[in-house]
Amino acid sequence: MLAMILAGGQGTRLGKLTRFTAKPAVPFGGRYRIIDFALSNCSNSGVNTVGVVTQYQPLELNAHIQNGASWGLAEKNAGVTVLQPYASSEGEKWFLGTAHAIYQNIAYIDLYSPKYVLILSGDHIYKMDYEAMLAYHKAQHASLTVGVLPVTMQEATRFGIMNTDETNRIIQFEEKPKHPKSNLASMGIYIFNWQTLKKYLVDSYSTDGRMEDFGKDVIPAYLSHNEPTYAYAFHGYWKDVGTIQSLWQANMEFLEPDNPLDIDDRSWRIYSRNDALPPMFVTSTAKVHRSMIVDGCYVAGEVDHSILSQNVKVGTGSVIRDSMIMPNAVIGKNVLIDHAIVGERAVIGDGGQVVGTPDDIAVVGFQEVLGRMEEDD
Amino acid sequence: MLAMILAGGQGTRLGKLTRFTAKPAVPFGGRYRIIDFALSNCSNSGVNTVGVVTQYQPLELNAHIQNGASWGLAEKNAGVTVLQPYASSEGEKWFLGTAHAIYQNIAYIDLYSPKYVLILSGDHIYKMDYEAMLAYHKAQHASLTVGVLPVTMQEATRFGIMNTDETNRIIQFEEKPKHPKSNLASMGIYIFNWQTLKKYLVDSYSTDGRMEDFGKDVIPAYLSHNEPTYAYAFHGYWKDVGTIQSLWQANMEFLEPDNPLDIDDRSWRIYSRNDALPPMFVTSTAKVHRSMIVDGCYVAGEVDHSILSQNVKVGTGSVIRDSMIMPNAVIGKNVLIDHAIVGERAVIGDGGQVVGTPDDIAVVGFQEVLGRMEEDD
Amino acid sequence: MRKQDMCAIIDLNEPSAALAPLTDERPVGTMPFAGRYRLVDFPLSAISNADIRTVGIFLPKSSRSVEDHVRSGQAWDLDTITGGVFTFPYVATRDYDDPANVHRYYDNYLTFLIKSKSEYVFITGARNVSNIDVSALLHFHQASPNPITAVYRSVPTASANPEQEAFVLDADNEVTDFAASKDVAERKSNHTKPISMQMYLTRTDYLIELLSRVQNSGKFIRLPELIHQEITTAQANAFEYTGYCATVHDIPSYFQANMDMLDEEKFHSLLFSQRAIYTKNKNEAPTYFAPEADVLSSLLGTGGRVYGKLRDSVLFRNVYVDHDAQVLHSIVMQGSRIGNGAHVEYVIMDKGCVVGPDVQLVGTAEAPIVLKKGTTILDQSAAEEVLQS
Amino acid sequence: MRKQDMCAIIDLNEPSAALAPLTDERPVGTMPFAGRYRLVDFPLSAISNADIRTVGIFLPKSSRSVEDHVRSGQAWDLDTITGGVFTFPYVATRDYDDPANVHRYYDNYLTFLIKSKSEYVFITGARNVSNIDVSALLHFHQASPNPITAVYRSVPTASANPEQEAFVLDADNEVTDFAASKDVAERKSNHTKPISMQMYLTRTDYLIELLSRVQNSGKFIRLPELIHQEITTAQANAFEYTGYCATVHDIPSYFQANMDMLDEEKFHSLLFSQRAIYTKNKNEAPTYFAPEADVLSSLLGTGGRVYGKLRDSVLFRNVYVDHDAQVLHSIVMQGSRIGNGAHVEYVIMDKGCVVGPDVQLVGTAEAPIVLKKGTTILDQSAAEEVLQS
Repeated sequence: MLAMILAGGQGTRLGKLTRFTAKPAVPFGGRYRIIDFALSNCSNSGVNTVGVVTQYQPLELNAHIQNGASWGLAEKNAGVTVLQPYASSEGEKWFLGTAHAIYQNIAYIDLYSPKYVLILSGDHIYKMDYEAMLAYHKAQHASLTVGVLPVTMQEATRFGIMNTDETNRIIQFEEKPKHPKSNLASMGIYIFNWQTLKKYLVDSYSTDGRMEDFGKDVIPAYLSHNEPTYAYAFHGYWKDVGTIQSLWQANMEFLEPDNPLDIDDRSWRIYSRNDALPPMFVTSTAKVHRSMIVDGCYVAGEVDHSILSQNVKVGTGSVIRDSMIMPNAVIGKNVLIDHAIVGERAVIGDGGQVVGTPDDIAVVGFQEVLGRMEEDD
Repeated sequence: MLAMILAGGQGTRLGKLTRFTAKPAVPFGGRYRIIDFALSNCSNSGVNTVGVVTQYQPLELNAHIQNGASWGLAEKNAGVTVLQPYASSEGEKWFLGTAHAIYQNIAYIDLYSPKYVLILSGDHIYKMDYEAMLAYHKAQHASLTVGVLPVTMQEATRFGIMNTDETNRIIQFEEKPKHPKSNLASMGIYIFNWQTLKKYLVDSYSTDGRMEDFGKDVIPAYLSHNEPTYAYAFHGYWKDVGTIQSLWQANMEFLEPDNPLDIDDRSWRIYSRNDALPPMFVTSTAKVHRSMIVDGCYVAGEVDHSILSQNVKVGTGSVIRDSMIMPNAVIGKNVLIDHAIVGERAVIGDGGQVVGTPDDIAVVGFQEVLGRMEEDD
Repeated sequence: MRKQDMCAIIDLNEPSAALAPLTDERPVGTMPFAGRYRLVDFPLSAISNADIRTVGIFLPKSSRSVEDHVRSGQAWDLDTITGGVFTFPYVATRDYDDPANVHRYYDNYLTFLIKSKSEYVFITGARNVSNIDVSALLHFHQASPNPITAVYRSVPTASANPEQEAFVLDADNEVTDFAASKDVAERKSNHTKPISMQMYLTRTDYLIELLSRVQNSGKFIRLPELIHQEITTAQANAFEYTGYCATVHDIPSYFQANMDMLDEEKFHSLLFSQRAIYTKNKNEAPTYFAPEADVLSSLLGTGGRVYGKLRDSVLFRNVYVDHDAQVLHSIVMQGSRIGNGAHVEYVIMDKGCVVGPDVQLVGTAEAPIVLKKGTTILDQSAAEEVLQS
Repeated sequence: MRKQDMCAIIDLNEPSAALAPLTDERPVGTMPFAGRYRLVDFPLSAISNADIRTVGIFLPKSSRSVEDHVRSGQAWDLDTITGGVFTFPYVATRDYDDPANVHRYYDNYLTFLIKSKSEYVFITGARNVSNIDVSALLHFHQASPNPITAVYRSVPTASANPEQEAFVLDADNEVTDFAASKDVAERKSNHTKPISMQMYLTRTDYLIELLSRVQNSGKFIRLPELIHQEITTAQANAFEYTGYCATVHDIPSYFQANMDMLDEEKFHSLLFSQRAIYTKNKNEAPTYFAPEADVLSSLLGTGGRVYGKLRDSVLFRNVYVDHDAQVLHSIVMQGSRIGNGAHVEYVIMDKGCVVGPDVQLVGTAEAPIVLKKGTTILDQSAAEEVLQS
């Protein structure tokens, strides 16, 4: 099985955090970037060949992924390949939608002649065994298996909902139904039999070219053609971090000692590419509670119920509360940061204030500089 | 110094050989691909950070380059990055010309804050010490140094010609002059002071946006603004392999034992990414003369004045003469190949004939299949 | 990366005296083979092809060539984040008089096995050159009753080496004992004897239990002998390997194994099967065949230059064969040179040897002449000296 | 990759007896340091930061921790196509009674130096923890008259260890001899003594010539002594290193070097300079500070969980400090656990130690209590036993 991670979106709902980087490269949980979860799941599931499809600000994502060795994915005849737009003798190949992005990369997939293709999104936080899902796909003799999450009926109105029969076969797909008939929300995770999917895509693009999106176009086509399409229910922690609010929420949940994600579980590690940094230094003026801190940090202020990512500096007299600070941010002295996300390499000058509320998280963007440091620093 | 290799062109003049691959990924000399020369020159010159700009059929080029380790270019805070088109919050970034491709990748270059940027082409066969050229650039206090090759006055009419004063300062640039005033042909190799070049590009794209091409736009602008622009003469073997004829010619020259490229010189190695293959097998029915053969080959026929690349099979009774056979090609029995280039993974069935002339080289394309093998094979 | 079902142990402490002088500075495991490889490439590739990513290498006395060749194990995909190559230094036998060293001997194995978190362990040496499908061996083992599976090949009685270790098989085709092949009955069905390949597969927890037991007893028994003992006290499953195999134990067997590779069928069986053989890669230029080159029935590495005549020979990387030189039935290792008009026949030239112009050096198939690493023979009188010694 | 101007030799055969039991299974070079590093990271990083890509490591008796840590050298960019880490196995002194082993001792060095194709060679150990600029050292050497440059630091006479090796400098500030620091005159200008850092730089061809000469004489003199002899017969340039440096030679000096890292100035000088310190990377989760955590003036590695009180301590990866536990003035290595209500003060806990609930373990700054690897102390009576022994 080969995996394609759709990491393409600009993620405009993440605002200033994705002005200079793709959403999957956004930092999470102090030591990770969002795409680490999908890549680590692949590695732990024995999925050794992964194409990462992206077309928005790919520099940081490329630098992060490199050859995939950090996730154990740099083997011969396998590996991680970042797939960007390119030109061919038939013209320029831009990606217009999730399914179209797969169509444009048929040549890449065919290099490995996979029997199954796993389609993933690059912006979900979860741990999932794709090998078990494949076993289910095979057992059902499915043409397509869709990963679904049981949600409450109330939440179901905000998702794409799969209505199934008693064998878990999907009989209807409704996008954000007002009156949901089921609580099985699509996770945007698909296993396709590759030859069948390829045929649908090639046929479509040699005729009307309408197969742009999996949810809108491909699943309805599969259902109307009676392709055996099954739902595979996932029971576990799963979070889409596509908005500032949900990204902050997921980070706060990550802080909980009994978080079901269980990041310390060594049998299903989340890998990442990290630099080797000095240990964290907690000075004689610091206070740290209910928080997670990683290497390279220097803490002389108070940190309460917050996450500090690599190489974050917090000056004396500063208070950081209910916040997530991304790598290489510098927080001066006597700063107040409350209900906020501070972007990579941001600088908050002495005495600065970044204060949000639980419903309106304050954001400081990538490399944004607020105020200035005192002379003596 | 950071290098940018412009590997973008489709190389339509290479016809069937580049239908599915970028020109710099075209095989050369049995064990190399064209871009190996520029990458190895960088490595041997101590240029550790290399951006490879490409937008045409990048799969094979990406698979070849990987993380640059094959050329010793995979160090921390350095390395090889393949740069393809991408979208940013300002819109989609396609590359419209050599200078425009650099403009579109300013963010990448600025990551490394280089003082100098070396611009290279990915389709030249040569060995050159860029460190020596940089020393010259510094000694002249140049803003731009252009690598030039002294050619005959007759050839000069086919090149971009640099007219210089007695200090080697370039005072005029003429594209393919009918009556050349100098014999210094531009090699498409430039060393720029990065901040100056960046200013020219940014200024241009914030106004008229005309700085698309180095030869057509940037050099004339530098000359008209009196930027100190110098010619650096290269003395050695140099070949542009942009046409079928010149690619064949360069391969035939490569066969000469006294070829000035001196591929065996261990102090300036040309590196490549190779698979570990079994040794070449020359059977009891083979004849091999004036030829170069590499690992993985199986030769049961006659090979005269030809190059066999990795994993080429030649059946009994076949004759290969004055030809270049690319990797993984299979030549059946009793085949005649004369004055030809046979593309990667091509198959020439038993009894087939591929015959060109010195002025009209026959070409079999990538994965092209001519005829068929006899049953007993 | 996959979950780690198996790990492997390669023991490079194999008898090498009969291969001198080729083994003066290397173990059998790093002997060059077939123009391109080292013997240890074969177990390493078999391991890699079975998706094993954790390998323990027990180093022999001269370990530098092993470290130089294997390094991080990248060529075999062994440099991953959860696996890796673990090397264990050589300890001289006399040092096992010291109980602390005996304790450490077992500790080395135990630490490795426990850290591997594997369910099964494959144990092999390097001198049985083969291309074994370790995944198939695992499936066979899982379907078989005994805790250990041992690997053999069927060798026609006529060609079996009488001293080589063979299996004593019972009616159920299970191994009950070992003996020299001459003392083992021929199998009437096909007139062969089951020759041991000194490869074993067992559960990791079983081996841990076994090693801990001996460690606690304070006795010193090396792992291969320990497995022997276990098999003879109980019994083992016998897995038959049917592909090409050569046991390199002396100069003639080494010479013959290389010459075997000039047989297309054996060459393809060993080197061009579904399971590729990986080795450390080198950047070399193509090999140049001059107008006057005359090459038949030979294997050649890259980076060579051939102006003379080659017949039935195996040449490694960067070999230079000058004008009018003849190289017949010979093995010529990396960086060697054969001068103008020289005649070399039934000769094994180790790395970096030089045979000067017009020198005649003729051995026999049974007793090839062996030139040790770096030998330079500039004229015929020097050649005679070598032949005398 | 650049052209190779320099290579380096790291000799990990350094005195370790005074550091027992921390050095029972590792050399000084792989002692954990500052919550994150091994001592050998400092010479390896200095080498890497000077663009050196070819390093020879002479292994000590217990070499497994070195191999596990250094591996292919990737963390220090030493796994390139033209460079690499070359390890040379330990040979016991008694084995040098055998002339063949003596010959091989020199051959190891010579082979490495010749293969390196370098112009200069930097020679160092690992016990002098520092962040030296080897490029600056090279420039100094190139501008100096003598064939060898030796590195020293100026230590105030009051704090100099009287037994430590110091330079005897002449009027031109050149080294003419070595002596114990107590026997070397104080430099009046700044009341310091020039303490040797046992680092040297010389031309590669000079060293090759030197080693070949001794090899041919048949005598056995180890490289460090050989360089000493050379310097005392002629003289050497003296290069002063002015950054942070600690010599780890016994338990108190090891303890103090770690405590030094709680001084912000020393921490930044050593670990946050322009020249980064690289080490093998590990994937660990962030360290969790519980609501009741109370942490001041401490260094912590990742993957830890802190529910108790920490003061003036250095914690490595994956350390668990339970509720109401107190850890004061202590070094706690990877994977150790301190139970509920335990009180640990002036203690060095090696890897994987456990101190049980309510156990009191209090040493002194001059004589910290050392728990060897894997020690488990479940109750106070067990603690008393440890204190007695």
